[in-house]
Amino acid sequence: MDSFTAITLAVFLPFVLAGILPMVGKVLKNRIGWYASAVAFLSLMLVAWVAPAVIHGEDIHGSISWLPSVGIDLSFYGDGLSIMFGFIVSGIGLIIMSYSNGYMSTREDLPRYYQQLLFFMGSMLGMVFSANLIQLFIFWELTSITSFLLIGYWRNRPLSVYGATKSLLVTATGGLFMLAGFLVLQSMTGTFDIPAILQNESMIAVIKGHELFILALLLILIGATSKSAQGPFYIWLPNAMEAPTPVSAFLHSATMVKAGIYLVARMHPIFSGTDAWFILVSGVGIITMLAAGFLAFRQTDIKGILAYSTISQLAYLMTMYGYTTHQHPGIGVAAASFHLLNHASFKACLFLVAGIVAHETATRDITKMGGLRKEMPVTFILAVIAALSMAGIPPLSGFLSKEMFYEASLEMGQALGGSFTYMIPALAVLGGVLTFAYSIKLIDGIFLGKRPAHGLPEHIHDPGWVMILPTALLALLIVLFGLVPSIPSHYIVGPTAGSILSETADLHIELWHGFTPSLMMTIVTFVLGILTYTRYESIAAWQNRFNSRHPMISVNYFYDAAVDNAKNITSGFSSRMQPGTVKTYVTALLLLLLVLFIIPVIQISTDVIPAGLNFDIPPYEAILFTFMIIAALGAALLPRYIPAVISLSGLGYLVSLLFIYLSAPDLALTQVLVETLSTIIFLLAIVKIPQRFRERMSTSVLTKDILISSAVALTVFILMINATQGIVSPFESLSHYFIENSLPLAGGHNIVNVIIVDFRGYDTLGEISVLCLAAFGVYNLIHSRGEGE
Amino acid sequence: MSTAGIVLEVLSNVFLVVGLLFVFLGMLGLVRLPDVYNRLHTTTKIGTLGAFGVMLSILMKVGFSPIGVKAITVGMFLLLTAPIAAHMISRAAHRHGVGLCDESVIDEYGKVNTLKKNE
Amino acid sequence: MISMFTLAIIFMVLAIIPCIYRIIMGPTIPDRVIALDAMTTVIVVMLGAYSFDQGSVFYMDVALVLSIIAFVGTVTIAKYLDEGVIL
Amino acid sequence: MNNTLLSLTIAIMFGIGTFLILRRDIVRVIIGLSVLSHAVNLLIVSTGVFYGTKVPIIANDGGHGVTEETGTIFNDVLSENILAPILAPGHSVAYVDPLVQALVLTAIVISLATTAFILILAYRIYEEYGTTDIKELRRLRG
Amino acid sequence: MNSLAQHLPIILIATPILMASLMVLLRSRPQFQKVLNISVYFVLAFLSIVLLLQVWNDGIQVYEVGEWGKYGILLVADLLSAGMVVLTTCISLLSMVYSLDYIEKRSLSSTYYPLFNLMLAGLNGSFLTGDIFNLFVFFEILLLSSCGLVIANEHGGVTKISDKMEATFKYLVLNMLGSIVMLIAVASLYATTGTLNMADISVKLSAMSAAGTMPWHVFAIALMFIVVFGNKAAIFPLHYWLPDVHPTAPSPISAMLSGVLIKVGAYGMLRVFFLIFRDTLYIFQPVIIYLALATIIVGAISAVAQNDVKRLLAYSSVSQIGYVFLGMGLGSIYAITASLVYLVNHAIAKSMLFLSSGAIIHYAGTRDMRKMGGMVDRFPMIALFFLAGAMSIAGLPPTGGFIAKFVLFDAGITDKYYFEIGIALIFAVFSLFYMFRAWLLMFWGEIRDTEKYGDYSAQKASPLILVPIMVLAVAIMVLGLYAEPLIALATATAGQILDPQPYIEAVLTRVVR
Amino acid sequence: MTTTITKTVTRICLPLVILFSISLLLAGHNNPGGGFIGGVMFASVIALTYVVYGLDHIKSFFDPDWGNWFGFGLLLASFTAFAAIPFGHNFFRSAVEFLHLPFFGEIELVSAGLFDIGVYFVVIGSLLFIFKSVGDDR
Amino acid sequence: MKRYIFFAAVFGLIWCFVHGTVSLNNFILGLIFAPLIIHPFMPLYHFERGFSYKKGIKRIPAQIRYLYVLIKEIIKANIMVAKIVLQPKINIKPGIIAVPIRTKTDLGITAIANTITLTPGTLTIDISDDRSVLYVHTIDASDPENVASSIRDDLEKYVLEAFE
Ligand code: NA
Ligand code: NA
Repeated sequence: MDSFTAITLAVFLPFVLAGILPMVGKVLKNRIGWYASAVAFLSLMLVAWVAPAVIHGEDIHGSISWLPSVGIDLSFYGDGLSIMFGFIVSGIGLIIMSYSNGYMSTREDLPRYYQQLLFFMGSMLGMVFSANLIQLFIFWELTSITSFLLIGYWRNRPLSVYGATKSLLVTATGGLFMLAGFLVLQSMTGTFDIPAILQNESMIAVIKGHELFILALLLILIGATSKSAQGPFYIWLPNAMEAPTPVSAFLHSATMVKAGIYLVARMHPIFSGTDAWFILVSGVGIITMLAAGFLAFRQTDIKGILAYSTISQLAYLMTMYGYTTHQHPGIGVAAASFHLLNHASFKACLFLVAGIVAHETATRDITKMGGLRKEMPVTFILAVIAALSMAGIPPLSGFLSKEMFYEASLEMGQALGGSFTYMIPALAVLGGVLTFAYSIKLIDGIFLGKRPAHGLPEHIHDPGWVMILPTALLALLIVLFGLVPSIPSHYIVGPTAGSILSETADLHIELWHGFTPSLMMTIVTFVLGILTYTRYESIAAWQNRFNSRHPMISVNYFYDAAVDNAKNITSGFSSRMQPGTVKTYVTALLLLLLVLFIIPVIQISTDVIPAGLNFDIPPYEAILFTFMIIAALGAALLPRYIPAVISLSGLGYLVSLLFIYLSAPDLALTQVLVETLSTIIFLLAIVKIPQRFRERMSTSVLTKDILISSAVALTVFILMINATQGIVSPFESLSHYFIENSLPLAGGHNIVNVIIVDFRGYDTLGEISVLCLAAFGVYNLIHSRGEGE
Repeated sequence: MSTAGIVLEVLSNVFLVVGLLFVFLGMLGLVRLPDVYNRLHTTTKIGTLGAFGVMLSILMKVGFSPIGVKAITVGMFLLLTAPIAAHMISRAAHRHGVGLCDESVIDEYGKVNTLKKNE
Repeated sequence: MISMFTLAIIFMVLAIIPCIYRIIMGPTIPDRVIALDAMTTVIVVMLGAYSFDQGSVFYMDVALVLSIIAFVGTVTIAKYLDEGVIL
Repeated sequence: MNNTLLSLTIAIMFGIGTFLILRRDIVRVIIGLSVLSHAVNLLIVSTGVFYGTKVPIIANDGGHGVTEETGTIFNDVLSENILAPILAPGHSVAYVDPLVQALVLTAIVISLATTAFILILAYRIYEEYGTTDIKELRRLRG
Repeated sequence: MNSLAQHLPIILIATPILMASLMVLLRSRPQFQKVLNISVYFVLAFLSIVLLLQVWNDGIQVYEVGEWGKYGILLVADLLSAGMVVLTTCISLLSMVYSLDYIEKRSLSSTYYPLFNLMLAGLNGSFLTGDIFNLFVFFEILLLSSCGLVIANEHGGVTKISDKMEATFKYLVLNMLGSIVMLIAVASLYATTGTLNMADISVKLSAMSAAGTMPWHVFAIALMFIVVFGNKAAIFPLHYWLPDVHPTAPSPISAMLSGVLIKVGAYGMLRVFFLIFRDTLYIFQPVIIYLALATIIVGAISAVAQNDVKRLLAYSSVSQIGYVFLGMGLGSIYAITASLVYLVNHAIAKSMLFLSSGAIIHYAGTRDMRKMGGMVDRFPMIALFFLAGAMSIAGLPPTGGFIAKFVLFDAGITDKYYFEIGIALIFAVFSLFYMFRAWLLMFWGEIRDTEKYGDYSAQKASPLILVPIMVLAVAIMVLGLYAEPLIALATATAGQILDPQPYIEAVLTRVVR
Repeated sequence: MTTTITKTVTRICLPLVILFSISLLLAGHNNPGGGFIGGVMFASVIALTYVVYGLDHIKSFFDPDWGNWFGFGLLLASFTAFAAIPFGHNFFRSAVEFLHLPFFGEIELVSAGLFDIGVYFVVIGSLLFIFKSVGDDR
Repeated sequence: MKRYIFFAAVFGLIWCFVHGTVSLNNFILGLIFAPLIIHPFMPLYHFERGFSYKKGIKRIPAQIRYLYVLIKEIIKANIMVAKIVLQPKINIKPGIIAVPIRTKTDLGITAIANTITLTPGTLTIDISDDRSVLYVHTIDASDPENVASSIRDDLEKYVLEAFE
C-alpha cells in the first residue's frame, strides 16, 4: 500500500464504514461506539502509516480522475501540516469516540450520533489532505454540515436548534465566500491545485502582484475566520456548546474550529510576506484574542468558559500565523504549529473533564459547583494538568508554546519597529493574563473551595475507566510534550512548520532556555494573572451590568436582529414586490416589452417608419376598419357585461367579414362559428356572475392605462409596418411549396385545409389536444367545489 | 341571350335592387323606430325579405350551380329562423320588463303577465 | 368598372352603420341583440353578393353557416335574457 | 395583404385590448384578451408574404392533377451550400398566403379553448369569492 | 420494417397524446389506467435515454413529421433537446408514481391522467420541435394542461380551491398575454423570412446579416422572445405568477412545474437566441444578465419572507432560475455548461423538495411551517431527503447544487464578471438561509401542535410517495459526487448550442419529397 | 322554458345542421370546411337543442358521454398519424388513394380525412363536454 | 319506419342543398346519413304517432296555396313597414293583442306564428300556456279586433289546410 492509497483510505473509510453503521448497529446495539472507535483507530493507523515518509520530508501527492471536464481531480496531498492535522483529527477522534461510550446514554440515538461523528472525521481528514481548493471546499462545507447536525443532536431543544442554525449560517456562508476566494485565486493562477501553486515561486509572485490579491485574501479569510470563530464571526461557537460534550471537545475545540487555522496555514506561503496578511490575520487575531479572553469572565457555564477560551486560543494561532514580514514571512509559524497541537490536547482534555463533571453533577453551571476535588480526585488531577497547560505553567506543553508565542511577538514587534516594538508583546502578554485568569477559574470554581450546600447530587464520584482513560491519555500527552518537547518538535511541529515555510525548520524547543525576555513576559503574565483573578468576579459583574445596559453593543444582538427580523424585513419587500393583482403583473410585462422594444429602436434602427407605405384599399374596407374599432371600443367601454359581450360578438363578426376580404373563407367560417360559441360560453359564465362591481377609474389611473395602451398600440404598429411593408422577404416562402404540392402530393384543393390536416397536421394534433385540455380543465373547475377544503 | 334570359336578368336585377333597398330600410328602421318591438318589425320582415330577394337574385343569375343552390338555401334558412329569433327576443324583452313605447295603445300580453305574477 | 355587386357591397356596408349604432347605444339589451342579429343578416347578404361578385362559392358557404349559427346565438341570448339561465 | 390602415386598425385593437386587460374586473380582462386575440389573428393574416388575392383553394377539375396555373415557380431545391434560396425576381403568386391562414386557424381554435376555460374559471372565482374585482380577491384571500 | 429507433422523437411526444385519449376512454378502469400509465412512463423514460444516447453517438437526429422536410414540421433532437426530454420523462415518471397515492381517486382517473399525459407531450413537444409555430402550439398545451392540473384535487388537500383559482387566473392571463406576444413575434418573423423552421430562419437571417440587409425590427422581434420565454421561466419582472401558482398546485404538479416546466423558458431562450438570433446576442446578453440578477435578488429576498413552505420553494425557484439565466447571459461555453448543469440540478432538487414537502403537508394538514416542527422523528427519511434537497439549493457540497454553483461561479470569474458573481454569491447565502430555515422549522425544534402531530403520527408516507422522493434524493447526491457525466454532457451540449452549424445542416440538408 | 314555436323550429334545424356539419367535414379537403368547422356546427346545434329544450329534457333520452367522444377523436387522430409507421413511413405521412366506385364514380380517399374526422369528434366532444359540465352544475 | 323513409328523403334533399350540388349521388349520401342522425333524437320527432303518406301528399296543394299567400303577405308587409320607416316623422300606434287560434299541432302553431311574424306589421311575441292564444305585437293596434280577425281568416285558414 503506497502512501497515497493510505491517505485515500484514511479519508474514505470513515465515510464507507459510517454508511454501513446503521446495519452494524443492529448487531452491536449499545456497543456501537466501539465500532466507531475502531474506525477512528483505523484512520489513525493509516495516518501513522504515512507519517514517517512525510517526516522525512517527502510530500505525498496523488489523484484520481473525478471531474476532468472542469479540471478537478480527486487529489490528496500530505505534507507536515496535513499530517499534524491528520493525527489530531484521527487521534482525538479515537479518544472522543471511546469516551462517548461512557458519556452517551444508551437511550440516545447512538447510530445517528456515531455515524455523524464518523462522517465528520472523514470530512475533516478529507479537508486537511485535500490537494485542490475545490475539494478542500467540499470537505470544508461537509464539516459545517456535520457540525450543524451534531450541534442539533438534541433536535427538539430550541437552544440546540438555535446553536446549530447559527453555526451553519456563519460557517457555511463563510465557506461560500471562501469558495469565491478560491475562484479568484484560480483566475490568477489557472489552477485549483494547491501544491502546484505552493511549489511554484513565480506563480506566487504573480499572485502577490495581482490586482485581485486583496480580494482573494479577504474572501478566503472570511472563510477561515468564520470557521475558526474569529472576529465578529465568533458568535456561533458559544452557542455550539449545546452539542453533546464529546462533540464539543472534538469539533468545537480540537478539530473543526481549527479548519480556519489550517486554511490560514495552508495559504500562508501564498499570501504571507505582505502587509495585508499581517494586518488582516494578526489584526483579527489580536482583537479576538483579547475580546474573547475578556468575555470568558462572564460565563458561568463551564462549556461557555471553554468556548470563549477556545476562541481566544484560536486567536493566538491566528495572530501567530499572521506574524510576517517581507524578509521573514514565517515568524510565528513554528510557535503556532506547536500551540495548535497543544491546544488540541489540553482543550479536548478540558472538555472531557467538563463532560465528566456535567455527567456526574447533572449541571454545567460553575456557580453551583465547588470542592469536588475530594469526590473526584482523578478528574481533578487531569483537570489541573490541562488547565495549567492552558495557563502556561511549566513544565506543561502549554508553557512551551506560550513562550514561543511571546518570542515571536517580540520578534514581530521588533521587525515592525516604532511603537509596535512594545505594543505587540504587551498585547500578547495581556492575552496570556486573561488566559491565566480563566484557567484558574475553571479549577477553582469546580474543584476547589467549598462544596455548595444545595444543587449537587449527594454521591459524586469519578466516572468509570471508559471516560477516564481517554481523558488521561490526553493529560499524559500534555505532560509528555512538556517534559520531552523534542518528540513533538521533531516528529510533528518541525515537519509542519517546514512544510509551511518550505524550508526545513530548525526547531529547538526546550523547557529551560535561560532567562530570556520571553520568560520575563511569562513571569509578568503570572503575576498579572493572579492579580486579575482576584478581581475576576467583579469584572464579570461589570460585564453583566454593561451587557444589560447596552445590549446593542454585541455581535450577537445584530445576528439575532438580522435572523429574527429577516422575515419581517423581507416580507415588507416581498409584499411590495408582489402586490397580488393581475394588473400590476400585466403592467410589468407590458413595460418590459416596451423597454425591450425601445432598445433596438434607439440602437439600431435607421428608419423607424419605412418608406413606401401602402395606403391603398377599397373604401368598404376602410369603413369596416372603423366599425371594428367602434365595436372594440364598445366592448371596452360599455359598462355592463352583456352589452359589452354583444359588442364583442359584433366585433367578431366584423373580423370574419374582414377575413372574407382578405380571401380567407376558411378563417371567416371558423371565426363566425367560434364567435358564436364564445358568446354562448361568455353567457354561460356571466349567467352566474351578476354584475355588481363597477370599477371607478381615477384620472391618474386612466391616464396611465391609456398611456400604456397607446404605447403598446404604437409598438405593434411600428413592428407591423416594418415586418410587412418595410421589407419584402427576399426568400421563398414555405407557402410556395404548399401551393405547388397541395394537390399532387396531398390530394387536396383547399390548401389551407391541407396545411391543417397534412403539411402541418402535427400542429392540429396539438390544437385538438388543447381543446381536450380545456374540457378537462373545465371538468376540474366544476368538480373542485367543496372537495378541496 | 334568349328572351327568358333577358327577363331573368332584369328580374334578377330588380330583385337585387329591391332586396338591397329593403335590407337597408330594415336597418334604418332599427335606428328610427321607437322601441324594441317596432324595431323587430323592420329587421325581421324587411331584412329577411331583402336578404331573400338578394339570394333569389343570385339564384336567377347563376341558376342551380352551387352558388345558386346555396344562395336559396340561405334564403330559406333566413325565412325559417328570423321569425323565431324575433319571437324569442321580443318575448324575453317583454317578460323582462322592457316596456312598450309611449305611442302604444294596448298591451294584452302585459296584463296576462301581471296576472300571473300576482298569483 | 365597378360592378353592381360592388355597389351592393358598399350599400350593405352602409347598412351596418345603424346596426353598430344600436349595438353600442342600446338602450336595452334586446335592442342590442336585435341589432347584432340584423348585422348578421346584412353580413349574409354581403357574403352572398361578394360570392357572386367573385364567382366563388366559398363565401356562400360562410353565408350559409352564418345564417344558421347566428340563429343559435340569438336564441341563446334571448333565453338568457328571459330566464337568466342558458342550459 | 399589407396595408398601413389595416396595420393601424390592428394596432388600435391591440391598444383597446391592452386597456381592457388593465382593468380590475375579471370579466373585462377576459373581454380584453378576446379583443387581443382578434387583433393578433388579423396581424398574422396580414403578415402573409404574397401579394396575390385569390382564395387559396385550387379550382376543382374533378380530377387530381394540377390544371390551374398556380403562378408559382418552385425552385427551392437544396443544393450544396445553398441553404437559403433567394427568390427569383419577378416572382408572383396569384393566391393569398395560405400558411398564415392555417396558422390563424390554429390560433383561433386555441384561443377558443383558452377563453372557454378562463371564462368558466371566472365564474368559479365569482362563486368562491363573491366578487370579480381582482383587488377584492386579493383581500379576501386567506 | 424500419427500425423503431428512428421514430423515437415522435414516439416520445405522440405516445402521451395517445395515452391521454386512452385514459379518457378507460375512465371506468382505474386499476388498468394506473398500470398502463406507469408502464408507459417507464418505457418513455427508457426511450428518452436511448434517444439521448443516439444523439450522443450518431449526432443530431432529425425527424420529419409527415415527411415534408423543412416544409412540414421537423423534430430535432440535439443534445440540448434530448437531454431536456430525459429530464422531463424521468421526473414525470416519478411525479406520476407519487401522484397515484397523492391525488384524490376520482380526480385521478377522470382528468388527472390525461392532463398529465398531455403535459408530458407538451413538454417533450416543446423541447423537440424544430418549428417555431409548433413551439407556440405546444406552449399552449403546456399552459392549459398545467392550469387544469393546478386545480386538480389532492387527497384532503390543504390548499383552498379559491386560492388555486385565483392563482390559475393570474397564470392564465399572463401566459395568454405571453402567447399573444409570441404570436406577434412569430408572425413578424414569418413575414420577414417566409419560413417557420427555426434552422431555416436562422440561415435566412444570417444571409441577410451577411448581406447587410438585416432589418432592425429583427432585433425587436428577438427581444420580444425574452418576454415570451421569460414569462414561461418566470424571470423578473415576469415572475409574478409563479409564487402564486406553484404552491397552490398539488405537490407532484408543483414538482413538474418548478422542476421542468419553467425550464422550458430557459430552453426556449437557448434555442431561439443561440440558433436563430445569433446576430442579436450582443444585445441580448447584457439584458439577460441584468434581468437574471434582478430575478436572483427578488426571488431570494422574497423566499426568506415566506412561512408557507411551498411558497418558499416557489420563490426559491424564481431565484434559482435567475442563476440559470445568468449563465446564459455570460455566454461562454463554460458559462452555458454551467447554466445547463444548474438547470438539471435545480430541476431534480426542486422536484424532490416539492414532493417531500407535499408528503409532509399531506400529514401535517398545513403549509405553514410555523405550525410544523419536530417532524424528523416521524419522517426521518423525508427529513434526510429534504435536507439533501435544501443543501443542493443552497449550493452546499456534496450535492449536485454545489457543482452547479461552482461551475457557474467559476465560469463567471474566469470571464471576469466579478460584480455579477458577487451578487449571485451574496444571494446564494440567502438561499442557504431560507432553505435551512425551512428545514429546521419543519423537522427540528419542538413539536408545535400536538393534536395535529397525533394525526400524522398515526400515518406513514406510503412507498409510492416515498420512493420517488428517494430516487430524486439519490440523484441529487450522485450528481454531486459523480458529476463528470453530467458536466461532460453539458459541455458537449453547450458546444452544440454555441455552434449551431451542425444543427442547421442536419435540418436543411435533407431530401424533400 | 322556451316555446313550442322555438322547439319546433329547433327540431327542424337539428338534422339539417347535423347534415350540414357532416357535409362541411367531408368537403373540407377541397372546399372551405373541415373537421373543426363541421365539429363546431354539430356542437352548436346540439347546444341549441340543449338551450331550447333544456338540458335535462334532452338528457332524458340522449345523453352520450361527450368525454368518450373527444377521447375517441383524439385516439383516432393520433392513430391515423401513427398508422404510417407500420407502413415504413414517418409519423403523419399521409396517403392519397383514388377509389373507383361503380355508382359514385371516383372517390378520393385521403388519410388526412380520417384525421379530420378525429378532429371533428374532438371538437364536438370537448365543446359539448364543457357545455354539459357547466349546465349540469347548479 | 315510414317516418324514417320520409325523413331520409327530406334529408337527401337537404344534403344536396347544403352541399350545393343537386345530384343523385348527394341525394343517396343524404339518404344514408339520415337514419343515423335521426335515431338518437327519436323522442323529439314523435315517432310513436301515426304517419301516412296519403295525408301528406293530399296536403301538397294546400301547402302551395299557403306559400303563395305567404309570399303575397310578406311583400305587403314589407312595403307597409318600409313606408313607416321612410315617413319623415314616425307616426304609429303599436300594441300587443291576444289572438285566439285554432291550430293544435306544433307544426301548425309554428307555421302560424312564423307567418304572423313575416306578415304586415305583426309580430308573434308569445303563445299562451294552453297553446290557444297568440300574443301578437302589431305596429298599428288602433283596431285590435280587425287585426285578430284578419289573422284568423286570412292566414290561419291556409295554415290549417296545409299543416293539420
Ligand atoms: Na370571441
Ligand atoms: Na437562491
